[in-house]
Amino acid sequence: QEELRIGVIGNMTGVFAAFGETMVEGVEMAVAEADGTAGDYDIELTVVDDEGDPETAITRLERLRTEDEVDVIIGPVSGNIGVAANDWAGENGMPMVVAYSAPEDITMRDRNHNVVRAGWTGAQPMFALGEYAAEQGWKDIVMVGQDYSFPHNQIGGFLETFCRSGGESVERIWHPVGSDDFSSILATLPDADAVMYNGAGTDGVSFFSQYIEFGHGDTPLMGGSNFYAPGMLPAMGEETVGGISALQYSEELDTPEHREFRKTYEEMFDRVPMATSEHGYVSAKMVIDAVEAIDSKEREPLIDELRATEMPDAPRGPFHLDEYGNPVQNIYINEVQKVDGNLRNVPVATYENVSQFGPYEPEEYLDTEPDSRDFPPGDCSDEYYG
Amino acid sequence: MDLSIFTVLTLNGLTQAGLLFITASGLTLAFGLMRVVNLAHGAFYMLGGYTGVAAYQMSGSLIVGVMAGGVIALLLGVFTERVLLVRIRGMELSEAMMTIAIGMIIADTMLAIYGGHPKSLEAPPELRGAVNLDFAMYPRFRLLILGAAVVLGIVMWLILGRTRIGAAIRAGVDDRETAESQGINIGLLFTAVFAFASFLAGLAGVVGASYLSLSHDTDVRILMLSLVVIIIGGLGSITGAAVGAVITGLITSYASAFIPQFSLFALFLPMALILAFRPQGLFGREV
Amino acid sequence: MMVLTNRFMIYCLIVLSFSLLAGQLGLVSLVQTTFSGLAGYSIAILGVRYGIEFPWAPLIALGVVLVTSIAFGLITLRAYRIAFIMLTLALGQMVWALSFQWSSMTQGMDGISNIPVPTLAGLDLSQTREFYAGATILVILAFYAAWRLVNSRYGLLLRGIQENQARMKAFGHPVLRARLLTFVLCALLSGLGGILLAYQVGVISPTSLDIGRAIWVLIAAVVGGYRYLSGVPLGVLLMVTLEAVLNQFTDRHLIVFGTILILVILLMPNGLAPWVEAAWVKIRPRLDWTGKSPGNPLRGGEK
Amino acid sequence: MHNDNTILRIEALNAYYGQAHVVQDVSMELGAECVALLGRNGAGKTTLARSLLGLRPPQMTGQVELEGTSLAGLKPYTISQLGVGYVPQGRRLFPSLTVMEHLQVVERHSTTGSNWTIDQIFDFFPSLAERRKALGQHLSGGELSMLAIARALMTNPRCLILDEPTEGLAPTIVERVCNGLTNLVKQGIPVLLIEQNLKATELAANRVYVMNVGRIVYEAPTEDFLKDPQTRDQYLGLSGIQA
Amino acid sequence: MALRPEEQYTEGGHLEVSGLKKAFKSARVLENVNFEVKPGERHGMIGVNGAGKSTLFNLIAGDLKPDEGSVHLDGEELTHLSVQDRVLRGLGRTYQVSSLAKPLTVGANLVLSLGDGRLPSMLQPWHRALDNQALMESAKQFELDEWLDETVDNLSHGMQRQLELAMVLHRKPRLLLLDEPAAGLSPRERDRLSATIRELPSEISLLIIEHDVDMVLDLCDRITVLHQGCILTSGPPSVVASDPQVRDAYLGYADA
Ligand SMILES: Nc1ncnc2c1ncn2[C@@H]1O[C@H](COP(=O)(O)OP(=O)(O)OP(=O)(O)O)[C@@H](O)[C@H]1O
Ligand SMILES: Nc1ncnc2c1ncn2[C@@H]1O[C@H](COP(=O)(O)OP(=O)(O)OP(=O)(O)O)[C@@H](O)[C@H]1O
Ligand SMILES: [Mg+2]
Ligand SMILES: [Mg+2]
Repeated sequence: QEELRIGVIGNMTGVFAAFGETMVEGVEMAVAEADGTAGDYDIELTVVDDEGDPETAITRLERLRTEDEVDVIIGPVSGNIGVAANDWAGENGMPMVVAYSAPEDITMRDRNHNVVRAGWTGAQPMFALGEYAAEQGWKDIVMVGQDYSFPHNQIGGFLETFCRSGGESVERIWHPVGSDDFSSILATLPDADAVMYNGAGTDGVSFFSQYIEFGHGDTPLMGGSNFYAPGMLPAMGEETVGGISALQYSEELDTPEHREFRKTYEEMFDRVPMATSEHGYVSAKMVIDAVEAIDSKEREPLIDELRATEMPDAPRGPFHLDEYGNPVQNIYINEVQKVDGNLRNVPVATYENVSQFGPYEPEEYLDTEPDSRDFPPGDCSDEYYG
Repeated sequence: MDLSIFTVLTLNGLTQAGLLFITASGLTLAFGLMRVVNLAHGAFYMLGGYTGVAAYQMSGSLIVGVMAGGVIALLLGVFTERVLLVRIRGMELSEAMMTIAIGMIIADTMLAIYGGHPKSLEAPPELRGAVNLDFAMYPRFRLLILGAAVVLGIVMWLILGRTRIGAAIRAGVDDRETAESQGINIGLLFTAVFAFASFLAGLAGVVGASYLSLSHDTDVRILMLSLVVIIIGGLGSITGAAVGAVITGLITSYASAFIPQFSLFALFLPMALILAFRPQGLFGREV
Repeated sequence: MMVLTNRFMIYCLIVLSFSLLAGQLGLVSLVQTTFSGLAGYSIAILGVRYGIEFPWAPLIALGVVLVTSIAFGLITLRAYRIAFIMLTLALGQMVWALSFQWSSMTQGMDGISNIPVPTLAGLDLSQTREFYAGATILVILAFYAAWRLVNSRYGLLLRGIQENQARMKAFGHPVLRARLLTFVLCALLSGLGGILLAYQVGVISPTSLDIGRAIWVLIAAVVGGYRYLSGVPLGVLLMVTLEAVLNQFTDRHLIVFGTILILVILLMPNGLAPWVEAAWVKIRPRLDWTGKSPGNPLRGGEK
Repeated sequence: MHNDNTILRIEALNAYYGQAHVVQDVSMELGAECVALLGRNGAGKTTLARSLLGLRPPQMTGQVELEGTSLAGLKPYTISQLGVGYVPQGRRLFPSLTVMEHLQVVERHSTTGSNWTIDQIFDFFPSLAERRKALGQHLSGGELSMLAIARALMTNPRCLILDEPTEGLAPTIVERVCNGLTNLVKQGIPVLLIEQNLKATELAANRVYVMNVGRIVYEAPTEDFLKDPQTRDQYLGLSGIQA
Repeated sequence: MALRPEEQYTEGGHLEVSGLKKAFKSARVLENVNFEVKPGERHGMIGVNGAGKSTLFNLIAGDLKPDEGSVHLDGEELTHLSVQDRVLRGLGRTYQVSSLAKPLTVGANLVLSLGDGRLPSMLQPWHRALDNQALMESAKQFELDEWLDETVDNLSHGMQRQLELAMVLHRKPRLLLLDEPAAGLSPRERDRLSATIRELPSEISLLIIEHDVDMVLDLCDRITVLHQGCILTSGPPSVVASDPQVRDAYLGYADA
């Protein structure tokens, strides 16, 4: 019997190790559910670590292509690797399902026919959060964020809907990734109806503990999509309860598909799934389904079949790919709550069928300049929103 | 600009300087006095931090936590010096590599035990919260760190400046063989210095965890910051470490308030400038 | 395999530039990878942003490295030993901070990908095989030149400066000029490596300028034996192999790597080179072409 | 010639650098006296002295005893603490310590050895007193020599080994040093003086050993040695020069 | 000097030192020193320890800059030139404390002493430079030619001192400054040194600091006594040796 060789790439060292590892677990779970076969093919997984470094990533991808001769790639998780991998795939036509990496241009300005996405763009969940924040009656918001493209993209999405739903202004304060002392920022923090920390990881945890320390605890604190990640919550402590963020997934999602997914996952890997777990699972399922449907692993038909993916029964809820190859899906507003003594993200609102272009038509969206440090404007009365 | 904000920024700089001083003074001891380029110093900080936080959570006593952090780093420091570094004494690059390797092992072990997730120390209730300083509320624990740093600085300055120990260490660095032939047990002295330096790193890790969370790359971050401090101040000089810490603390504080997106650059630029004109740092001796 | 071989050869160039400075002049430079990164960024920005390609892009990139290295060389001219290490650390970190934060030019953390691959007289260098051939020739030339240099009177002067530069001045040697020239030459060597690297992987990001990369080079050089030319390939070989192998067998590869490193340092304090060379001399006692200095001819004047 | 006054005993000492047998079968006994060790450059004098102190002779065999305590295999600092004072060749001072710190750092009180204090040292070498705050690297050649001697004295040793201590000293100071050594001997402290300066030998030493290519080839009381131009000529090459 | 064969000197250099002053922080080491070394002269310099002799050498050779005063060689002012430039104008000196490249071999050190102000060749293997005749003669004179492959560190102290001498002598400097060359040499080597110095050609002027008074008295045409930073007296050996001030301040036993 012939083999379907799948290369999986993700960050498995350092702080993002949890992201890479859970994505791989998701992939493994999907393969196990399919009994290790896709149609007539035996599935063979080759997992490599990109170590969070684009150069390493490309070197390893090149080895996957030339030495392991894989048919399709699943991954990566981090943004900068996604961009590099997308360019790489564009050059050699390798079919690729981007699992969690979120730079929007992978499925927008730099899209490649052979690259589709099972995850999201940075702005996508924030379209929903912007609307939600305005609905809470918050007018003026202060955002503190890590200064690179993913947070730029996130606040960009937020602004698009926030300003159009009654918000008044968002003041942005950027800091370099890897800052640990936020006391100066917190000491000069302007008054606001709500604060958003647009970042994650260590910086996020430090920000949070100093935010409390400086006595800002009474102002609501929203987070970027990875800020209240389940892995971080224990380190941040009980004060996170009530924190708001938005994502296309929640570990407390109460649907039959998700309950089933979570149960199986917990049995296999003895931990609560994360968004990356689900995205890895879905990516692999997309590949397996496509191969089964066309009963071949030939590149072109496989790519066409991948692009046509529709998954009404995905654990995260129903989704289909738009013509640019990115899912159109539910976005959940999650609130940190204590569930059975554990801090969890519980969905408190659902926005259905959100696309990567938010309130825009694709052409319209692609006409505007890409999000940056100070675009779109932070003042909602700007004519841009007119 | 509002004067009270300026005061708070300055205070931030100073409290950050306090932590930096505790960390960097250990590094400057090992680095400047023994000429050991201890690049595992950041990892000792991290080890002390994780251990201390765990001990504190188990025992509920901050003192126990701080001591646990300091002592575990001290033990590892003694091991490093006695067992590994002695064999390659004087080969500066090999010593540096050795400490890098030790740092890697520690950091990876921490990652294996505590996962990639950040951890931080929640100060005991009586030390938590802010003090009202009239013009602003200021976290109590940070003021405490500043006080501790000042006391530590004075004690170290007295010990090194006023006793034979400092001179004996320098003699050993200048010419170890001759120092031994004059009856000074340099090996013991070096181990003691290294142990003390490691102890400081571990201790700083625990107190630092109160507002800077610990994570997989804490070692590198702290190491870089401490290096900046002692380079600006001059290797081996306690006064230099104090001045360097204040400069670094203030720069970080002002820069992250006023030019946050160039704060890193703002940190390294003065360091390069100072070095270009005074290669030995502000208070360093010629090396 | 060829992917790894290319990587091996490219890093040989960068580590060679480090080892020449450290072994001959006694200057431990943490800024060598900055030069290779700078060259890589130059090519990427020229190619992606301005559409300038081969052969102009690499030439301009070398020009950038040349100018930067002269500036850095002058800034560091008065620093020695630890002060020099620290100064190069500071300079390297400054460039890194720029690459990281000047995102309008460098695209920040995301880095620049899609670096246009050169074609040369009908040869498509994007093909691993052609690239391999070109790189091999360059690396061999570089090592031959380094070998001549180390054995020359110029090389001896560098070792003299390392030991006692005041004395070399008192013998009428232009010490500072020699030091600056060597620094610039080594920077260009590293820049060359950076150009090859950028072409080979097609992406460049701030990680290529960060302290981790500088330390990688430092480790490779010391483990191989930075006082020996043969130490360069030995060190890089060990590093590249370990990277490729450890990754596949363990999650905790830093623990294993660190342990191996400690063992190498303890068992072979001067690196692999003297050890391997001793074995080699046993096999080929006639390698010694000077006919008089016992031991290794490459070191010259040193024991 | 064993006698009960022996304080430092060296027996069948050999030292090698790799293949080179630099000290060959040297035996000596020192009572309370000053013994000079002479010999050409490269004869092995320094190597012998270093062996006694336990300093890095790659391989050595033989016995060294200080008042019956064996010193073989001990660490240099232990040997020093047991009471062997040492002035190394080339002075080997600490460039970053001041004159005062040099003395403080090694200061040790002993009941059996001499009892120098810093004040006495400064009386003995007034020029050091003037320079007490100067760093080692800023001293003149002669001041370095004085400080090296002073440093050894401050350890208040039970016996003293000096390797060319008068190198670079002005004649008046050489005289002073030699008188100092004679005084030490009177206090019962044996002195092993390695010298090139025959005048100093004449002033300070009771007995003379001559070393040649690693071996002791001559031993005699100083007066006999001075009256024996043939030996001097043979081993030291002194033809024509008046001591 | 050997480096510019086209320039043939018939006489040694003429050194004039006038009004030199030097202080370290507050300590005044040299106060208004004036003296000269005439072409071809053998000039001795003695004085108690710390009198300022080596400091004077450092000022002449350019290792230190004077606070006041000037140094001329053959009428050319050297005061503002670097060490290197002075060496290239024919100054040669040895140091009181050995400063060789210790981990290198004797041969390598000898080659390194061949500096000529230009960058050395990047192509010529360094050991080829050992074929230099003047260099090898100078090495032979001190029996160093058998030790070419030995590391300097492994030489005894006295042998290192002689290597220092060999390294400056072969350059045939116009003015040779020797700082206590006999220190650490055994009597036989001292003899040999005296002979070597005596045989120096008259194209080399000599200024020598030495505490071995017999040797200085024997070798020099003229002796200057430095005391507390000032010149106490200067004159022919016989006059200086019998000067009561000098005997008091310096000679001690050596006046016998
Ligand atoms: N580290 C070493 N390795 C190899 N050989 C050495 C070493 N040190 C000294 N030697 C050799 O040992 C011999 C004796 O050296 P030593 O220094 O003991 O002589 P010395 O009698 O003290 O001479 P000097 O009067 O010049 O000081 C010399 O031939 C010297 O070259
Ligand atoms: N760099 C310096 N800083 C401060 N003081 C110095 C420095 N160099 C020399 N001195 C002092 O200046 C004085 C003269 O020193 P110098 O070396 O010239 O003496 P010297 O005549 O050569 O003596 P010796 O015969 O002992 O070698 C000494 O007291 C010395 O300590
Ligand atoms: Mg000797
Ligand atoms: Mg002198």
